[in-house]
Amino acid sequence: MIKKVRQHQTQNEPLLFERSQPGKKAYQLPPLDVPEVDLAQALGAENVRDEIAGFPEVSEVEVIRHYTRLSTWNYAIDLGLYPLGSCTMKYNPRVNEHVARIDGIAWSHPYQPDELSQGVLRIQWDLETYLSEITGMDAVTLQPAAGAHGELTGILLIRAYLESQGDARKVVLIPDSAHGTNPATAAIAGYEVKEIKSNESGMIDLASLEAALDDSVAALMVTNPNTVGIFEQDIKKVADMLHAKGAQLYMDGANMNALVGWARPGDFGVDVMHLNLHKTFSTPHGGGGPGAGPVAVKKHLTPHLPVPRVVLHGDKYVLEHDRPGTIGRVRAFCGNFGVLVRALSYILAHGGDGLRNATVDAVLNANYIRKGIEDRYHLPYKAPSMHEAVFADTLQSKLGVKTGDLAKRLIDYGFHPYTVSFPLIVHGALMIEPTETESKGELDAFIDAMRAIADEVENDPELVKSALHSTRTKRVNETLAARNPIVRWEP
Amino acid sequence: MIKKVRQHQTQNEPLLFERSQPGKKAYQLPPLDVPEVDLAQALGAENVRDEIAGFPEVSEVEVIRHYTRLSTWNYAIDLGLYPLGSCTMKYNPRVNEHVARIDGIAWSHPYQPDELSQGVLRIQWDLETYLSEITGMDAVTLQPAAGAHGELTGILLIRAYLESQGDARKVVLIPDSAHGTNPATAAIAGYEVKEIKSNESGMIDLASLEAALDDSVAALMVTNPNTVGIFEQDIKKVADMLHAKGAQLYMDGANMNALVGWARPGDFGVDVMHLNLHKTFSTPHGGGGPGAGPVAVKKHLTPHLPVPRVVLHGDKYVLEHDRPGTIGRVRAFCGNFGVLVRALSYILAHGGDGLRNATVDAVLNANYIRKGIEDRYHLPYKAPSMHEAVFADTLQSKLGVKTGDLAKRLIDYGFHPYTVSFPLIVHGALMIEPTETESKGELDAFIDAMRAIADEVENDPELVKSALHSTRTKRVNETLAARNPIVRWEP
Amino acid sequence: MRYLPKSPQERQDMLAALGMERPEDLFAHLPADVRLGRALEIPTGKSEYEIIDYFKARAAESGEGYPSFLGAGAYRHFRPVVIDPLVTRGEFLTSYTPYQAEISQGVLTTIFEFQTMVAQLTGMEVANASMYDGSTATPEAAMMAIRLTGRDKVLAAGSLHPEYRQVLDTNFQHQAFPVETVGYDPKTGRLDLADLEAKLDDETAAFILQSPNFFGVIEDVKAIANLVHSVGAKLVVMFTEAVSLGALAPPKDADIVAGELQSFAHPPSYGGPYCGVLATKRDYIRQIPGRLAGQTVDADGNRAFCLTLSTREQHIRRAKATSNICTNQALVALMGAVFMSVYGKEGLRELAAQNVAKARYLAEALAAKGAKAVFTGPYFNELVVRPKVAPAKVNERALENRIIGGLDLARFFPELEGAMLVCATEMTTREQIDRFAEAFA
Amino acid sequence: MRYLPKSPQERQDMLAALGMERPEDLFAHLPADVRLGRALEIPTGKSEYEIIDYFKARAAESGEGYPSFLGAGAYRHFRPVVIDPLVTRGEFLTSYTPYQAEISQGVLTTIFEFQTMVAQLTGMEVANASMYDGSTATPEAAMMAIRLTGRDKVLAAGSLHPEYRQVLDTNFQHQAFPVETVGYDPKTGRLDLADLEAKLDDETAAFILQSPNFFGVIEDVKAIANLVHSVGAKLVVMFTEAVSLGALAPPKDADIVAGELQSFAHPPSYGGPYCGVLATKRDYIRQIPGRLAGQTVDADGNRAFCLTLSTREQHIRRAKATSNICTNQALVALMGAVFMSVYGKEGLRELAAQNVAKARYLAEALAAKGAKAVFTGPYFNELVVRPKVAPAKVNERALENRIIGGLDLARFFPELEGAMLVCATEMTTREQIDRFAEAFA
Ligand SMILES: Cc1ncc(COP(=O)(O)O)c(C=O)c1O
Ligand SMILES: Cc1ncc(COP(=O)(O)O)c(C=O)c1O
Repeated sequence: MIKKVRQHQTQNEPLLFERSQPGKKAYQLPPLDVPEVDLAQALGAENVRDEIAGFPEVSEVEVIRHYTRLSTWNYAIDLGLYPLGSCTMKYNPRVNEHVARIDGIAWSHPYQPDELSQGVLRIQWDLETYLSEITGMDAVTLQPAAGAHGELTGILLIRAYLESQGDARKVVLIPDSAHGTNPATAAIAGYEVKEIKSNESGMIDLASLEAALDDSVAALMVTNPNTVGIFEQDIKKVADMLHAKGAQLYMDGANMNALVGWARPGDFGVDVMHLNLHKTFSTPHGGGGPGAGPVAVKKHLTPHLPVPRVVLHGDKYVLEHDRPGTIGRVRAFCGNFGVLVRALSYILAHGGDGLRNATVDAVLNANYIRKGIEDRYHLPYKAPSMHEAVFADTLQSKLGVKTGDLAKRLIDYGFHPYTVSFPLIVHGALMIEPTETESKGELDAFIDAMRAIADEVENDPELVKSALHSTRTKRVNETLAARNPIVRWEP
Repeated sequence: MIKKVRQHQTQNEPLLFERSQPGKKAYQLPPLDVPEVDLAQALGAENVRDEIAGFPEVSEVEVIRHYTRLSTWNYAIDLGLYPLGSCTMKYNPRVNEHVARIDGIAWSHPYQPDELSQGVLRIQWDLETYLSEITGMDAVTLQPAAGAHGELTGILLIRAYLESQGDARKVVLIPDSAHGTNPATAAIAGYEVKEIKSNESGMIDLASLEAALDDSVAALMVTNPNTVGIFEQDIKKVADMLHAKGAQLYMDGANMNALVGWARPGDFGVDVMHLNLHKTFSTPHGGGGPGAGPVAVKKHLTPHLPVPRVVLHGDKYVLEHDRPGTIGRVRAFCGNFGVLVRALSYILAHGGDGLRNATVDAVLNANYIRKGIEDRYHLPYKAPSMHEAVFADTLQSKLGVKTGDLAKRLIDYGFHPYTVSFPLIVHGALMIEPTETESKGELDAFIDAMRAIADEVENDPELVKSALHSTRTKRVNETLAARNPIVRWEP
Repeated sequence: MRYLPKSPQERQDMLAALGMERPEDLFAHLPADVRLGRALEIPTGKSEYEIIDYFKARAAESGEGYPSFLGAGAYRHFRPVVIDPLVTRGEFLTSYTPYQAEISQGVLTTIFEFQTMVAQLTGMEVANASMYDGSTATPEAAMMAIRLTGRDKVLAAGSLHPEYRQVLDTNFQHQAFPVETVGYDPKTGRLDLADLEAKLDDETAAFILQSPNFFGVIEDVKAIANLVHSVGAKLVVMFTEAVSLGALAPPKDADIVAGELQSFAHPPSYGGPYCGVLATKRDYIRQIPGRLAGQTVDADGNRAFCLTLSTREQHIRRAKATSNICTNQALVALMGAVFMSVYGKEGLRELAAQNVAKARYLAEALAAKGAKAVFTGPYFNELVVRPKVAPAKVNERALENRIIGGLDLARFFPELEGAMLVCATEMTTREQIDRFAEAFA
Repeated sequence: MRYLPKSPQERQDMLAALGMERPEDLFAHLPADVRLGRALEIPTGKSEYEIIDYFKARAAESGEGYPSFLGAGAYRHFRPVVIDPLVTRGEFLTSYTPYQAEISQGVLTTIFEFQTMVAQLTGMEVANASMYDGSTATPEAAMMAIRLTGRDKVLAAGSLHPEYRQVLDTNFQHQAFPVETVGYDPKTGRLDLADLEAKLDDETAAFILQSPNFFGVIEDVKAIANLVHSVGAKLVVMFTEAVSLGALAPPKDADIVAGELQSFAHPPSYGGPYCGVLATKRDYIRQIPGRLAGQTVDADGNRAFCLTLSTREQHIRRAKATSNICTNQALVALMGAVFMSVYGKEGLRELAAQNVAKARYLAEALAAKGAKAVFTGPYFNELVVRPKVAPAKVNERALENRIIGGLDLARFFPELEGAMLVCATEMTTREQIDRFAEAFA
């Protein structure tokens, strides 16, 4: 029986363009306080555009209703559990939004003089300091705009370092459990990708690593805890093996929420890593972004860090632009600064002890869910879970019900689904990451729902396969969308 | 067929008290920067309370989810048409909320010195000036907290004036079409209420007025346009009749949205009136308040206005507290100041012409709806409508369907209902006020819904009588609530 | 205009549908001599940026950013950041009074929770959905006592907020209800019990007390209740500083508790909008003014809420209603509810304790400058002191250091000429207090 | 802690359910030598009021309230008030990438509308859901052209934003993709067509142009397109000032239009988060990097939207993806969408026209002080001037009057030593311009 949600009405709403009427206005500008100019004269007639065909014309109340109504069609953290594995969908504190909007922070310009930017530079300095402490690394750059961007930055750092050692090398090793951005990044950085098998316990298989590891290898990109939520027991050995061969260890820090305050990549041999501030450090996903992907490195990589760097000259912060060994610039200006502000706000709120306690609850919640459903869903890897638990639809698919069906049915039960079909090494994966900001009540309700669905699969598989039954939008035809792509409105 | 809404899920949510767990926290205070004190010692042990039994203990994320989830159970202007007759549910501009929260405005203290309050005093001065111009009256007090409070203030002003003329008199005349606050107010002000019949065209019946009008009558409280949305054609004659008998004309300005920029009560004989800033001047209703009910008066009543008054000494604004003829103070401090800020923001946005144009659209929308359904619903009064149109369920009740049933069915169609069963002179009233901030599209959808329901009443009355069918909460048992009142949660 | 969702063409089409040509036609039926022949003399409409500039300029003229030691019925307290994002959700901000219960369960549930928390806080059994503010709640509470007792004489403590008393007088002067004042003990600042006893008689409908009183002093509610009840009158206890209830024993011996909830999440805002509350015994529920949300079930048998006992109210009972109030302070009450949710059981106590501590530090800092406390009674977060120089002088000096001082009591209490009321809350920093103390030197 | 919704008891119960006693037990399986033996050296957790104070202090150290004449890729424009209340609704702010289409139609619909408006604005047929920013969109666009042409040589205008160029170089230096610069005409500030013609050849995959270029000068896109297409290369047109598209003919002769949408509703925010866009021809849709929302139907036959063509993306195509981008700038894109909804067809044009007018007034004011425009080409809202004294000196003087001056071009263009880039938008007041002009005297 579904206890979490009840059916209600939500308002329909056409596209903006369908609401548009010539002459409707939602704006008003102050009167010009300087002489008006004729556009054709000022810009050259040939440079002036005719009206923007099809562009909307609506009033303010219609703008408010349009986006308010659309918002009611959307699930979100503020509405409930969002257990997307690997995404760390935790509560986004409102104070973070508040401080990011303080005038002097929101309106500071990236080219205003350093002496007039001491506050915004200090924010970056403090955040770098705390992130170094959290990761156990020697330096941090805040430039990358997201995790994947951090990966690229990190691999380019490795390339620059190896080049400085005489040879950039050709290959990057990536476990078969890795996130898609890892191989994509290595390729863009000009490396050939070689896949490393995971062993029966879901960890890197040392033998296959050994086998693949020659001096063409620039680096191994490892995610730890890995994408099945398991801590790589041999991580130090792995690091030693790589270093012995002159290769570098890159860590994808997307799962850092499992380690903060308890273990530091810098202490187990990682040379370079990225963090996802929009995961571990609570900045909102906003429907897909923005994020920030700071990169933390060991001392030997610091000369190559991207410009600019915030440095302290006496008691003044300055942006250092020319650094001989740098890989160059990875993004204009200073990265996703507003996201950095939110992450720092989060760190200040928790403090050192608080962060450590948050990690406890993150790992506790994941294991509590694991415990609550492991008798009903197949758990491919039995090693202790960290921040997430990954199951497989083995039992259910026998009855013709796939992880995707279970996910849709979970929606009927009022929850956002787990991550579906990732990682690839788990066939029919259910990847569940609750994060620390879920109450016991919400977790118990989720466990009840998962168990009820397991019952349904046994008693009435069709009911599950035919889900969704309770949403305003029923199963969406993604094949049609891809077969005949309509990616914009046309009159 | 229902086109406006579709069924979706909304999250269930228990009461806060049911979420509470000992030791959960949503707050943190800065550390004390002064010595801690022992409460028993400082306050006296007998004065210190034990813990607040049953008071909630929840975390921040639970607070966010609690109120966010509850909000999704609620209809609002931001979601669509809210055609409550007499309530003027118009769009509440967001800039009003923004300016009311500017630090110097939100944090100014009512007792801070006048020289340090020039801005907040100027805001009141400017608003009084504009409201005088809009009403055609000689002076305005911004003290009253809502319309009913304005009524009380206005009646007390009349009483004080009449007393100064030698006799406060005993009776206040009120048309049978009046809002409940009118008689309630008159009674509280110590007057006996005599009802005046409305004539067949919904206006004050001059004969009954004539008959009731003797020198015991202190005032007539008239609403114009009246509660059937009709302008009192004889209003000037009514004023003359009253004045001839030494009585005063009070106007309930709740329907001022029909007149702004087109007619001024001060020009048609009104002596005193109130305005509802939360109706005509767009301040949000917020689920029932706050509002503000400024009172505008003619010169002869100004000596009696409540204290304090904002006055201009040279180029400085000051609060004048001692005024010999005053009725005294009607509220602490300076009224609902934050609401005044919002109303002024609205007036500044429209300007004189804009307000006049808004009135056009308000009256146009009401008449457009009237035209759209008058062939399907009984229109008791045929005189031209102003800002609202009042129908009766005559045709539908023949088939056993009452205005209340039609209202519930309208909810299934995705609209907030009109005002039900008011005014009392219309049996089974449907009181419809769209306001000017509704688009033609929204009005057409409403008309379609009303017509479709009229069809349903003819073809399938049960369907209508058994509404609601589409909301998370079905018909609420109000009788049970009243029979056995449970007005608080108990463990 | 951006607030009018019509295109010129749509407006024309709609007029045409009514058989009209020009907007004027909509007003053609108005008697010519009532129609306004000219445009309103109000400057043309402004963009939101100009509007913001106008109000920013006004804010800059209104002591923006000054620390302040004013309390006296309007208090400065931290506002948890979550409050505005929640209460400004359109579903709350732009909804009307929840008469249509089925699509108003959000607001109704919050009102029910609000009533519960106010009752828990005040030690009463039930509370209503809100009054305009503390001052207007005063006559409402008094009227309620008059209805309950069938008597009409009202006594009010001299230490009741002077403006609350003025509002009471304004409301009562035109009815035949006499209001008498009960004095305070010039030493303790507490109620003069002898005077109360002397004035209480079997005509007395109610005695209106405030605790902490206007001087910040905590009253002995129990003792007072005994006296009041001994003549069959009702005790009304008012409060202006809701935070005090985090630490102080609730006035559960009162018959009606009313007051001001502004301290819970609404900034001083130059006096409003605030949130009046009224709580009482369950037996008196049918005499309560204003709205009440009650629990019931819907047609599916699910728990639901609706406005109830509306036969008390003006829209049903008209001239015989318990009050003429209609629109109340719902959104400010919602802010208060969120505030109480955030602080909760432990938080309110800690908050109150911080206020007590800051006020003690203030008292000592001022005493050190020769400004001794005038009253010996226990106080919460404000107190009356007598500086060595005139209060006006002190405030003048403070203002020179961009500090807003205290309230010169001569304004309301001639007998307290030379004394001032000062307040410190959790927002008042030690450094601000030290700087303020300089003004007393 | 307020962000952790567990009572101590609940935490114990949950540990017990796992057969554990202490939190440490959850980490017992970590190799001893990787466990952190000490507490993190980060100050203990702060209340939100202390956090706000920290950031207010930082803001006060960051030129808060200074008027500014800086543009150069980050522009100051009015932010309609409705934007924040809408985009901070939890349903938008706290949702993830809309992979579960059925409960993400809100975000998906806004992305589809965003893609449409960006396409309409840029004169292209299709646009994606967003890139990180304009600078990172540069290599993405170049890579796309390389995939489209099978060639690998890239030419970039010397008047491309220097930091965009740097990002391009960083991305390309490690792949074998050469990047060559095409000069600008020192008189007009426009592209040197001859130089372009000379450098274009049948190896050329793409030419990357910016218009208005870094100097604010509007380029002759049509003529350039003809040259570029004559050798079978693709033309990539970048923009940094989206507001210019309200007045300027869209670069419809380009093959790819990419740029920065920050001007639409996001404050400069010291450089980010911004919103990169990428638009192109429909034929090239399968080579687009990043996310795309597409229209389809649901099981009931209702119109619905979902992310589509994800076979281009890293999570499916992995090493062969068109890009490694995953998280994008959705919420900033939503701000941009709301901004475009508010201004609409007429508003964007009026907004652009005001920018043009302010920049002209600025140019005249500075010219009057002897700071002549360096280039003769038509410009939008920023231009290069050569003051009589050194730009550094001008900016220093301006700063003394609490004004942030322009960009000293020597920083990026040695050959433009002594020249500076100045910008005026609709937010720049005449009075600010007049005061700034004083610094040129
Ligand atoms: C394991 C892992 N690596 C990398 C990424 C990419 O990070 P981003 O989306 O911030 O680019 C993600 C995000 O989904 C991830 O889960
Ligand atoms: C005609 C009329 N008069 C008076 C009032 C009372 O105004 P308020 O609710 O602001 O006290 C109302 C509000 O509903 C009304 O419609």
